[in-house]
Amino acid sequence: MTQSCGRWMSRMAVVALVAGTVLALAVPASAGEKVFKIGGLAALQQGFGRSMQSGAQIAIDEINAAGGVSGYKMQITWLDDETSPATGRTLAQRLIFNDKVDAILGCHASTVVLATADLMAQNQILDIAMGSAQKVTELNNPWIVRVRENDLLTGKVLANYMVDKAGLKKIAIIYMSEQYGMGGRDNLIAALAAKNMKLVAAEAHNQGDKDFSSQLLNVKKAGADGLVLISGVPDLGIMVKQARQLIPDVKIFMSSVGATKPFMDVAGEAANGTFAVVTYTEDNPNPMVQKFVQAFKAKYNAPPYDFFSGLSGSACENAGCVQRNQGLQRRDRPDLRCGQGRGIGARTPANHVREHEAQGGCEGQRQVVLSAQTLRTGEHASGMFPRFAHRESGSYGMGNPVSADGVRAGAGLRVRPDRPRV
Amino acid sequence: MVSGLALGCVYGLIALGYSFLFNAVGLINIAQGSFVMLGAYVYGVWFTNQFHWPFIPALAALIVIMGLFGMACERFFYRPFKRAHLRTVLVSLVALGILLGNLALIIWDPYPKGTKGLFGQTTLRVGGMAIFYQSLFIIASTVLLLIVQHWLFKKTTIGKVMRAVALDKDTAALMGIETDLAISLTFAYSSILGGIAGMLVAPIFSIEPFLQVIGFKGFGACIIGSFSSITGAMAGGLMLGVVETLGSAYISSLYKDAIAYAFIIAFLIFKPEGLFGTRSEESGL
Amino acid sequence: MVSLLEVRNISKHFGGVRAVDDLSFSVEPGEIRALIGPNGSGKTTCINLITRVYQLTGGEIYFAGTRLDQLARHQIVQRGLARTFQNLRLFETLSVFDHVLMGSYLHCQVDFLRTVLRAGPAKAEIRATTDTAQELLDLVGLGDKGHLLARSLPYGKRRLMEIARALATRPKLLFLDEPAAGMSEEEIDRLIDLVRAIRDRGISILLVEHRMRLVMNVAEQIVVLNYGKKIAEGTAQEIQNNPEVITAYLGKLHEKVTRDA
Amino acid sequence: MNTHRIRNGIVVALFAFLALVPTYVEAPYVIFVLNVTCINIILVLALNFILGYAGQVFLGTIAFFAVASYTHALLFAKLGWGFWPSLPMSIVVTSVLSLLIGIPTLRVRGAYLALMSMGFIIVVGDVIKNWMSFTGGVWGVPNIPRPDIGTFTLTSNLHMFYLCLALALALAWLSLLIEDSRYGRAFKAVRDDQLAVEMVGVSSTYVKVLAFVLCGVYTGVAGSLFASFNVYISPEIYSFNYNSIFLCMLVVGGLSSVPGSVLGAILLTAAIEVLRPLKEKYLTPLALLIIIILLFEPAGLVIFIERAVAALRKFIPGKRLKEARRG
Repeated sequence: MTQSCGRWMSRMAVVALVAGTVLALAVPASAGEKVFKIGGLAALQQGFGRSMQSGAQIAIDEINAAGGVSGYKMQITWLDDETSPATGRTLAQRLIFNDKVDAILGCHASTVVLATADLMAQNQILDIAMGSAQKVTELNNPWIVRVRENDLLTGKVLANYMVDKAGLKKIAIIYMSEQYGMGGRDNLIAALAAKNMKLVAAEAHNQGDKDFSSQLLNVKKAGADGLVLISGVPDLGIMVKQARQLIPDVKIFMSSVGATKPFMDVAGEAANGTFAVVTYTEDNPNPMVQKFVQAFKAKYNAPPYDFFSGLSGSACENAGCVQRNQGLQRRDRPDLRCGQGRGIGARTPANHVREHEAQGGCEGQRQVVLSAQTLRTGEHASGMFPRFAHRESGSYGMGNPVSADGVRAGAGLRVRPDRPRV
Repeated sequence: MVSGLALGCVYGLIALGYSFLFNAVGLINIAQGSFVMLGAYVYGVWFTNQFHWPFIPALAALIVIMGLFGMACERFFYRPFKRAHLRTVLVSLVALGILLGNLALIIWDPYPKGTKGLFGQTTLRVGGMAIFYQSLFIIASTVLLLIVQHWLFKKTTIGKVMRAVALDKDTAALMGIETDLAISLTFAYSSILGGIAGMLVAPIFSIEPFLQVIGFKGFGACIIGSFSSITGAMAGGLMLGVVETLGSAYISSLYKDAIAYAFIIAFLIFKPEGLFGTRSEESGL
Repeated sequence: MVSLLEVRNISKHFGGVRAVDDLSFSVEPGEIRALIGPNGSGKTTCINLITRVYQLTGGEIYFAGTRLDQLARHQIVQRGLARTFQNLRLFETLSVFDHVLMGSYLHCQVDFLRTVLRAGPAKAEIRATTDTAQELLDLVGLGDKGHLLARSLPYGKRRLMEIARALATRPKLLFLDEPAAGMSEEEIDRLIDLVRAIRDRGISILLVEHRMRLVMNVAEQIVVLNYGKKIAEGTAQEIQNNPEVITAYLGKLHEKVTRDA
Repeated sequence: MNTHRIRNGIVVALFAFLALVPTYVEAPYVIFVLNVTCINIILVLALNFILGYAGQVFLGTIAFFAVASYTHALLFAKLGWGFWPSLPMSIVVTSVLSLLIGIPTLRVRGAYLALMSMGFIIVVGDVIKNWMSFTGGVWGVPNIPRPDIGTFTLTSNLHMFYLCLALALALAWLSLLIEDSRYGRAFKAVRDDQLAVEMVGVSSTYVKVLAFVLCGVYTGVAGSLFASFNVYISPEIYSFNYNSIFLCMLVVGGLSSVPGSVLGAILLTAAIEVLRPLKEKYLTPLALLIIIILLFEPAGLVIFIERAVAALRKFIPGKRLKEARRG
């Protein structure tokens, strides 16, 4: 009897231990009086999700310290969608019906945005999406707005710079076989076609691959002088390292992932002399950006890891105002007034992009899709991450004469000139 | 081809950990990939990036930590299920894998990390090719570990004890061998092997929880080579690396993993004893 | 007349060890034949070869005129050859009754869906197999133990249960691999009766056994193995007087005696 | 017989509980999760055939699930077959696939099988992702319609839930019937001792392949329901994480037990939703839970309910009398 009692005691102890762990891990949420609730959806098991989380918190703290939006305090609840559309759908319901959020700061994975789109429209929830795919635009869903650059734009910027500025003749691409990479490839092909050019090689890899030698060798065989890599971290970093080893002479261009700290960490010295299109950089001297970076450093003791932090912050600032601006007020919140929206990213719903494109021009498009702070001022001076030597910066941005086709949106293209190789 | 070779060496290195444990306990540790990941984190992120320890003390500390960790894993995830159905042990190890992956995410953040390694990004130029010194280092270390393992297993007392335990736990126990201790040491050693593999691959790959998956390939290497022969495991690793590189070059880089797994599965079905294994009598007796 | 089982020149080598070496013997319908020999003489290996647990190195095996050594294990049982095991092989989680039901699995004809839904002929079939199982348990003297988990039975009773399980496959020939191991003298008496009762049902038996009391009591023909080779074959009487057998057995004993001395 | 009655009673009680939830809780989110619960129940029952009954460490159910959902989605959304023709078709496709996978795979055992199943998940994932023209690749299949009964379309999640619940209950009941038939016995026998099974004249390969095919049939139903329920599917859904969750459900509820599978699916689906505030860390308590259950009660949580019910029955005099009279 005593023995079984002791066994029970030890079992209970273990159960208590587990319960304790669970409770310790859980963060209790506090409730305010007048709150504007945002639900955050991101893959928190990945770095991007974590960046969105921390970036948004900075903006929210700042807004709340200033008295909130029209008297509403902002509050954000994050959930991990594991980039799975199924989980994303479940969690969107949870946020909408259980947590009764007013807006959702969408996932950075376009598939999750696509999977939850109908829920947003049905329940009149504003989705501030982070997915960059053109398909998100094609949804034509007025309840989805986007603060990140459209992949279409990345393609155009890359084509403009590589062909017109750098004078490259043979362009190849290696892309990740996920929606991000495939979208990027299609957009690049379209942008090059506009310049009567074709890719000399298009190679794919699967997410999580560690060895890219066969793709790189094919690129080498094609004799490419410019190589576009559209992939995620850490694959991108490993790929750049191997590219430096196998085809040292090719110029490497990347999408915004190539301007994130995790990429730099993985690629190390191999990142020197690569190019990346990005809409947000923490060394942008724009006071708004700098203020954000300072606040971030103060809170987390580290610089923002990637553009998601900045975009996420900008998104939160806009969450309040967008609804009114677009006449998309929720019926149950007629009193909600526009706050001091400072970014412009979220101001135009995604369907506007489509209209502009249909007209053949891209005026205004950048305002839709690119991060507000870096674009509006036009004073973006790009640079490199300070910890790399041989810094030399150049900018290929707004108003640059090269963008003859009217795409003035390349503001964020960060140029990282080749460093002399040893 | 060179990169296929280096990749193959990595697989072979991971395969060593599997084959050692299999020889000693007759168990295939599906959580071996997690040991590799853990080794990469401990060495790469803590010792190198944060503490800036020099190579030798860092390596020593890694060996100690991984050894203790392996023993702890044995104590909590293997010993309680020693007499249970194999299914129970495997489920427990799957849980260990999930747990370690998630804990890595919590302890170190989810951002993938890089580390410099002993040689940084320096390369050796041979003809038109540049070869990372780190790759050469991996090949050299692998060969060294192969020799050490062979010697340890065949010549030393502890190796003999482990082999005795592997052959027949009960008889070994009757002979006065502390089987629990021997199995614990086996786990410790295979965890150290995993840790060293992690340390070696960290500079050429990246450090992230997803690194666990690489364990499967090491396992595949064992299937192609042999679980019971150390050289077999090594050869299997090399072969897998080359098949993967050639497969992606000539068939499709997208189906590279599919090709690799198809290759492994074909071996499982048509030559389950592997290239270098002796066909064991297939009986349940 | 065709022999029920005919083993022709079979051999098995484990590495350099010749566990069974060029062995031939046969079992006639309706007889009880014993396979004896000192420890390690290859008796159990021989049974394992016939039931395809091991691969033959050489030789041929015929059962009722058809060749056995190309078939899969379960097909051999389907032809009417069942066995028990020297080191019991039980289903840990099944009851005694379930063990015997498992034995009659191969005679169930009704298709999956009707069996599962217990529709149509399935009912009659289930009743029939249940009745047979109960009858066989009664035969081996475990009639009241059906509901117990097999592993909760004492050692000797487990052996009896294995016999019932093997009988449920409706064999023509039954291999009993050391059925008396671990049994008391009293239990052996009952086992002798059981073996005879099984034979009386028209089932031939090949008995591998150590305990001479059982062998000498029931076996009509005895095959003696030593170092994987047949050294003698005949009735109990003949075997007991065969000088080679005496050397094989007593030789060991003799050695032992001298060593002890 | 007595234990059988308790077992069946628990299954019925669990389903009755699920069916009653919507009458007390109307929150759309809860209804949504209830649907997921039913689909998970079917998936765990499927895994139970292979891992529970037949004891084979095959962990690739998620791949069957993916194939089933894609078959259904493509037939329904792209070819416009309708729900009821697509459902049997996806069952057929999945079970044929499981047959094809089962036959060669079953030559290998234990951890080899575990690895092969992981490889299988990767291969299936790669094919779905990269076979753009057929599967829609990484973009998935959008706008999968909801099922209809007659002219009535199950647009609301509540109606969908009743369909899922009915199918889950039917399949759970079928599982119970299979467990009690000679097939269930054969599965368990193969798990305990393959050689002994062969030595009673039953092909262990046949039994294992049967377990695979049953797993295929069950995942086929689950896949169909899921595709229609979720409206949109894409390759990311079928992840290793999701796969480990089934495993947890089965182990936590009770391996080789139908009420265990149902209980595990209900408890863990609920637990995961409760643990959502842990965000990405929720896998840690789950993994700890598996270990604890393996350590203390390898038969799973369902054993506690069974014990409790058995203990309660002792206090009901009427029952006891009846049994005494019968026995």
